Amino acid sequence: MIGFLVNRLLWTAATMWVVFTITFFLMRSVPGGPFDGERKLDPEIKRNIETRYGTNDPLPVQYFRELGKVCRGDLGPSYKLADYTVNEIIAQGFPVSASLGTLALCFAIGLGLPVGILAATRRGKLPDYGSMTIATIGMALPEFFVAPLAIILFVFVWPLFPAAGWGSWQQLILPSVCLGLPYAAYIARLTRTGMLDVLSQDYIRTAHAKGLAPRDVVLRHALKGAMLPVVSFLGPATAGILTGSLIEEAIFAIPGLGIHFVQSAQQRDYTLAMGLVLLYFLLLSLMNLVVDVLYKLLDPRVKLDS
Amino acid sequence: MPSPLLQVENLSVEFKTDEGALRAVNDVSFSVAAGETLGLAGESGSGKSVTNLALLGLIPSPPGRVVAGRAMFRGEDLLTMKPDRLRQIRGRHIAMIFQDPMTSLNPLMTVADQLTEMTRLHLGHTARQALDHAVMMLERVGIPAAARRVHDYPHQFSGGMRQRVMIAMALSCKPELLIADEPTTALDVTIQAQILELIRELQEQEGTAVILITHDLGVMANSCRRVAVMYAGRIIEEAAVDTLFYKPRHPYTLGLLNSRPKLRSDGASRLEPIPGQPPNVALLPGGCAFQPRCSFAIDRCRTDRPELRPSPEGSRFACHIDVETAPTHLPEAAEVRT
Amino acid sequence: MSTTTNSQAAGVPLLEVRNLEVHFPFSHGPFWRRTHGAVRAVDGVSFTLREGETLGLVGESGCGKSTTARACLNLVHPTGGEVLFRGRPIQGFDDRAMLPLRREMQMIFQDPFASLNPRMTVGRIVGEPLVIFSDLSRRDRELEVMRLLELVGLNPRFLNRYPHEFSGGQRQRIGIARALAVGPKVIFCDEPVSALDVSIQAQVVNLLDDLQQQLGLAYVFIAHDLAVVRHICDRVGVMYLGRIVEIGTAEEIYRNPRHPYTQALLSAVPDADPITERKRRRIVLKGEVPSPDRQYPGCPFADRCPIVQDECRRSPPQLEGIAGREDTHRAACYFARENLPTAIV
Amino acid sequence: MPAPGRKLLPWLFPVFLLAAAVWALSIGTLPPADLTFCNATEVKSIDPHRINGQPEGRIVGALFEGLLQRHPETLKPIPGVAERWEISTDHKTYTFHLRSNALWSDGTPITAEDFHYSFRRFLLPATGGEYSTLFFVVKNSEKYTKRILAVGDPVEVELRKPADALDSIRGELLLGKLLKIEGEAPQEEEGATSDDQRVFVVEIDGKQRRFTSSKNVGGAELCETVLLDFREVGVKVVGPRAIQITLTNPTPYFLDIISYYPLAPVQRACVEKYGYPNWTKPENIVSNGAYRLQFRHIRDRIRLVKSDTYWNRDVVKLNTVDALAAENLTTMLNLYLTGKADWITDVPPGAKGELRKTRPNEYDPQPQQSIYFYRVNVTRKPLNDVRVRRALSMALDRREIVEAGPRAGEVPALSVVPPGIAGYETGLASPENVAEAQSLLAEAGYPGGRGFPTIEILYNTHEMHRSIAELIQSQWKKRLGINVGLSNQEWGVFNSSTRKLEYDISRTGWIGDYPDPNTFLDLFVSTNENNQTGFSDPKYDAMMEASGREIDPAKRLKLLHDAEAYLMQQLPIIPMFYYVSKDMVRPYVHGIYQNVRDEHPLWAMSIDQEEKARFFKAEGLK
Repeated sequence: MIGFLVNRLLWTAATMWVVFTITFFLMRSVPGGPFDGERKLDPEIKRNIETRYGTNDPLPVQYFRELGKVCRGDLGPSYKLADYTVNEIIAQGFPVSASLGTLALCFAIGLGLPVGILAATRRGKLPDYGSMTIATIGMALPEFFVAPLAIILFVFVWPLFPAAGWGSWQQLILPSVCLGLPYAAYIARLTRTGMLDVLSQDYIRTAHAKGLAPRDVVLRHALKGAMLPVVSFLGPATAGILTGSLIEEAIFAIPGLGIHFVQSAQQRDYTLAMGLVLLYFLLLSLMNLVVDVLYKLLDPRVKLDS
Repeated sequence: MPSPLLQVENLSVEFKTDEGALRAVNDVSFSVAAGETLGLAGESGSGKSVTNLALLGLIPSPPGRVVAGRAMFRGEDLLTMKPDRLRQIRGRHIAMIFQDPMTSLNPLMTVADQLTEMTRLHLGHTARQALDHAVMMLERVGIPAAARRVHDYPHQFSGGMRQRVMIAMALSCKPELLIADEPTTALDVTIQAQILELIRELQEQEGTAVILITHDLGVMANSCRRVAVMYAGRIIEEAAVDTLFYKPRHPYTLGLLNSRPKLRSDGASRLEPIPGQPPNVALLPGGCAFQPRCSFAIDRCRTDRPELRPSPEGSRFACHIDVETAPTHLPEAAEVRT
Repeated sequence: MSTTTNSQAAGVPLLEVRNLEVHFPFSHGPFWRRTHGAVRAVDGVSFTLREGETLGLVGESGCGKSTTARACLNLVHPTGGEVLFRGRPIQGFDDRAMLPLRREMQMIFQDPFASLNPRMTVGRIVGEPLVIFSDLSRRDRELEVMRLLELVGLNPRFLNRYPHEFSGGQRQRIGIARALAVGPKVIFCDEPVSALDVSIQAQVVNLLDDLQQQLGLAYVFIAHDLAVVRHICDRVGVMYLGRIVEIGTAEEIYRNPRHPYTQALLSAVPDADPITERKRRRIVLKGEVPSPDRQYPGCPFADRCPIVQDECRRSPPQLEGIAGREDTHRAACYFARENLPTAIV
Repeated sequence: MPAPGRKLLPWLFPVFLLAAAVWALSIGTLPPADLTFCNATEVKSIDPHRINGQPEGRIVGALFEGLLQRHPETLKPIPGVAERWEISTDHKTYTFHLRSNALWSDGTPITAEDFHYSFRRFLLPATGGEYSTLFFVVKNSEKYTKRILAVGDPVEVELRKPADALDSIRGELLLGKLLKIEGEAPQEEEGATSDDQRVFVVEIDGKQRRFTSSKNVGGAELCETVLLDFREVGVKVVGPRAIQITLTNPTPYFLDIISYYPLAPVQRACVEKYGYPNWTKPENIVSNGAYRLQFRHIRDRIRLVKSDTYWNRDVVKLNTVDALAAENLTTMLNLYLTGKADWITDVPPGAKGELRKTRPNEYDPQPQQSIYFYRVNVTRKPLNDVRVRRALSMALDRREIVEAGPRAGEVPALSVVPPGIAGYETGLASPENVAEAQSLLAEAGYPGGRGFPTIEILYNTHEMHRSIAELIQSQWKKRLGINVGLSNQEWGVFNSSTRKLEYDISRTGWIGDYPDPNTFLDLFVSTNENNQTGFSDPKYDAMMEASGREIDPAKRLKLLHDAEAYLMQQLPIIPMFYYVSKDMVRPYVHGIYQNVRDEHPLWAMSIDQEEKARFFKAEGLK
């Protein structure tokens, strides 16, 4: 186990380095720099700014300087939100995105799992067809459709929740539900498929032959196995959802990281974009690690080998 | 004559398929006395497993459905019983073990969990009692270091050990009837011998009746007192084991015996296979289901389905002819091919 | 070529396997993988196969019988030893160099369904080797496929059907036809009948018998069903933990097994004869087949052997001829030559 | 024994979810501010010297106050920290007298020295102030910022400071005389600028020393920078509370510039103690405006509280103000409609028409000093022919464009300078005239559009720009018979293409920096970086030059008018429309006035609580 963790962390570090390198050169290979706005700056003033941030040094110099800083955990100043370092922006935005994402996941799991189980145990009956049709629609509907719809319904027609903002529990409900809905739909489908797969196993027949009640068979014998595909989906999904959603955050004015992902790329905010990319891949690696460990805990047959 | 432990009468099971209803078990009757071992032989698709799953209401439904019959167990009909009552019987009074111990044990639960949940459910054991009982059962089926290994997962056991665990689980509530569905097919011969021996020992100690489902004539000869042979969903012959092996009455039984190479023969003689292919139960011919492959078949076999009838040896068989005297002829070549 | 006939005349066997080893190393470690050990799937197997002969390989699951066959065909890469076909070593052959040898050696598998592509017609499945190995026209290929189907007892009109339309026995016939398409000299049969119903097994066994007669094939026949092996094989090798512990003519092995493992194995097989079954005495082996990832200093069977002695644990016994029958019967046991009671009645 | 983790797992999972939910919900609720407005984006910075955007201006304008400020309604310069000022007769020297009761938020008085420091910081190259060009009207300031040095100039050499020194502290300064410059000034490049490898030979205290700022040059002392001696720049302290600014040319709009927010002062002690950006943190910042910074939550809100040290604190009515960073226009409108925002600075395009009809007293767009126009690449054929450019302009139906594109009552434009600058008459381009346009095109050799090559309109990816471009495409096709392609590019790429003149026709917008025609007309002088059309006309350059020298305001405006009229004949750009204001304000908010620059100082605002309560009741809001 320790060896496994050490190995995975080493691999994560190697991955992060590769991601850093690709991101570094990719960002600088597209036209436009962080200080090119609509108004063109006087070249001397631009030079002054670039000197300030060191973006006019030769690329290798910049590369090793940035790499060194990243290794020390310093992501540098943001070029576009100039009063903040990237560390500060992430420190403020990540908890917001993460708590929204966590709530959305709670909602997605809390809804998707029971629905999936219900659909599987009532296979071919109305609850199955009904929920799976809704789930398919739920997956297909884009967020920028669902969220405004939810706002019209629950803010204006039936004023239950505030329209946007961050700070009170009422403000969390709509965005987390909207964010979680497609995940709930996906989890429901995965759970159903996983459940059906498990329910057709011989050991489920054994469980029935032992005289267990159907509820016990499903919850004690089948659920764990049915969770495996859900768990492997949730790994990368969690990394994605925790780092924020552009659309939900924009529509609900939530001060998370999602918008930064797009804007830092558009505005060539190299350091912020780099910080976010690294954060995402770090989370992704960690989540995959968590998934592997969970897998091991759920399924004793799994060997944690690299 | 004491009433049998289990009396199955005219059991029929159908499966809904795309091609219509498929009668996997057709008018099957047999009985098992307490402490007895009944062999249920037949090839894949002959309905032997479905028969036994039907008894415990374990046929996946849909598409499966019991369409007729009774199965009297201790004065109650298993087939019409309320689900709650049937669950009290399952595991407690009738237990099952299956062919593949790897897939029949839940890979995600420890052996302890899988053993104790039965005794806690049926015998009202406390957690402590149940665990002690589980260890005791594992010791009885010959698992070394049972107190430690009870906390292992199925994959940590070898195939033979897993089947021992299955047996320990099946017998942990001292059921009156054990249904063993191909319990040794997936095992090596050396392990098979151990398992068969174990079942026999436990059966003798507990007085459990066993229905042993197998396609292996050797296993049958080794373990059963009485054997029923199934073909295409029906019992076509039922006899004491010696009668069946030395005086088979049905051409199919005879064919099975002849097509087996003998371990102790010199190997030079040519095998006598049953020609043709196993029947598709959905597309049975009229008359006797075995008739297209039967080398004794006469015209009547094509039209009349033979009913089970008694033989002088005390067995029952379903054939119009007498294999000892009837002339044989090979079915047409074209039929062999299809 | 005359040299070939000469060498045959000189007694060069069709296939000779010398000290074949297949070890699967397992390893782990961060970045730098260190080899911690190896699964010794095949651990020094030697045998010969003559033209037209059937050699059986028996043993419990995991004893290395299938891996031996695959290694002979280079389907897994041997880690040691030699395989000689008509006296020529084939080790180290890459896939290209193996091509001509694939014409000579073919394999059929246990599960005929799994080994047939469900999206190809029987005609294509059987004809595929012909595309690779022959320059027949499409029409001639079709005729050849029909001839092959006829040969294995299938209706040639089934050319355009798909595997799922056939029963298990018929699928195995298709597999055999495919193997025969290139006109091989040796067929490795890996449990060819164990997935089949009893009534069908005999058909396929007879078919294999007939084909051997007609085409002069040699078989390496791998099975755990000792009765079938007895029936079809001229010689039998008994494998345990990747080694052959006893080898000889079928007659010798079954009538007069000398290795305690062979004896136990044979005694465990239930016979379809209730009276014999009631009378027989079994040698019940303790425990199960140990893991093949360990190296044993002595006899690998020592832990389960009913007659084990101290010296068995010190150094491994080699295959040696049984006194008086050196040519036809060899066993790897220090006590094989002693007159031990056999379990078989 | 079994692994305990596995047994606990089914329980851990729901517990984890519950804990996460509790954690997410445990964020405290804020009491609402007196006034909440949507600032439309997260501000880039609140350091006055580093910013250039309108959202930043709203915050910095509240936090800092310059020498002068602008009247909320008329935008005329009014006293700020300076209570009075004198202008020399040649209109080149301004002397500002600071009021004695002007205090920093830490209670210390604001001195002339503070402004001297601030202006110097603003101009210092290392600050990288994007707006420092505004201050280039001040004598020698451009030379200082851009390091334009000539032999014989007095210079200041900033020595290397320790690596860990805060960037706001300057290294030791040596003053001397420049004797020689070795090496070439670095050339402008696309992308990153190159290293300045010049070596400056300076006489200091009678000794010759060689300095360079490049690590790649040997044989010279390494320094931070060599600049013109700041004493040469026209900023001088002439008393504890008097500062004098000298200009290169008489600049009539100088008071408009000096009242602009980037020229606000920062406190030296604060800046040098914490350094940038730490001095801008709420716990560190010292400001001098009507408001103090209470906190900043990135992309959420900035909270401002009334400053109790502000000299004019009695006029400040609102105690707390929240500036929300919400960017999505629909979200802003939702916040407004649900009573969570009292003032939004933009509305969704799709709702503009409806809002103008249904809420005319809340949303009433007025023309602004900003314009939407197309740049024409005059270096490419056939656009180098002025007849073609005029044909293109005259063939446009701008009313249709305004109604189909931005849809907020924007005003069709035939000039570069938007109307509304007092005393200025715009120089107009020829109005729509399709027949004339066709004949011009025929004259240029493309009768009925025949032989006219396909030209392409480039725009940055945006719905509105696309719909406008499509409309123009069809108008030109229909009226002139020419084929026009469309091409959109992502913002950064778009800017780069435009800058490199890799386009035929490219869309742009421009907002005036100060209320004077110069802020628009100066763009098209040959040397202006934002010209970006390839237009280089000595006559136009000369006209602009002349206007810069003119002291008399009326004459100057006339010169500018002539220049614009000439520009509108040459048409290196095609004006499309003037933007209108986008603010939507609740009627109970007072002190927000319509003006052409959409500037609304917070200190002038107030909320009528009774009116608000009535309004909320009527609207059914809580």
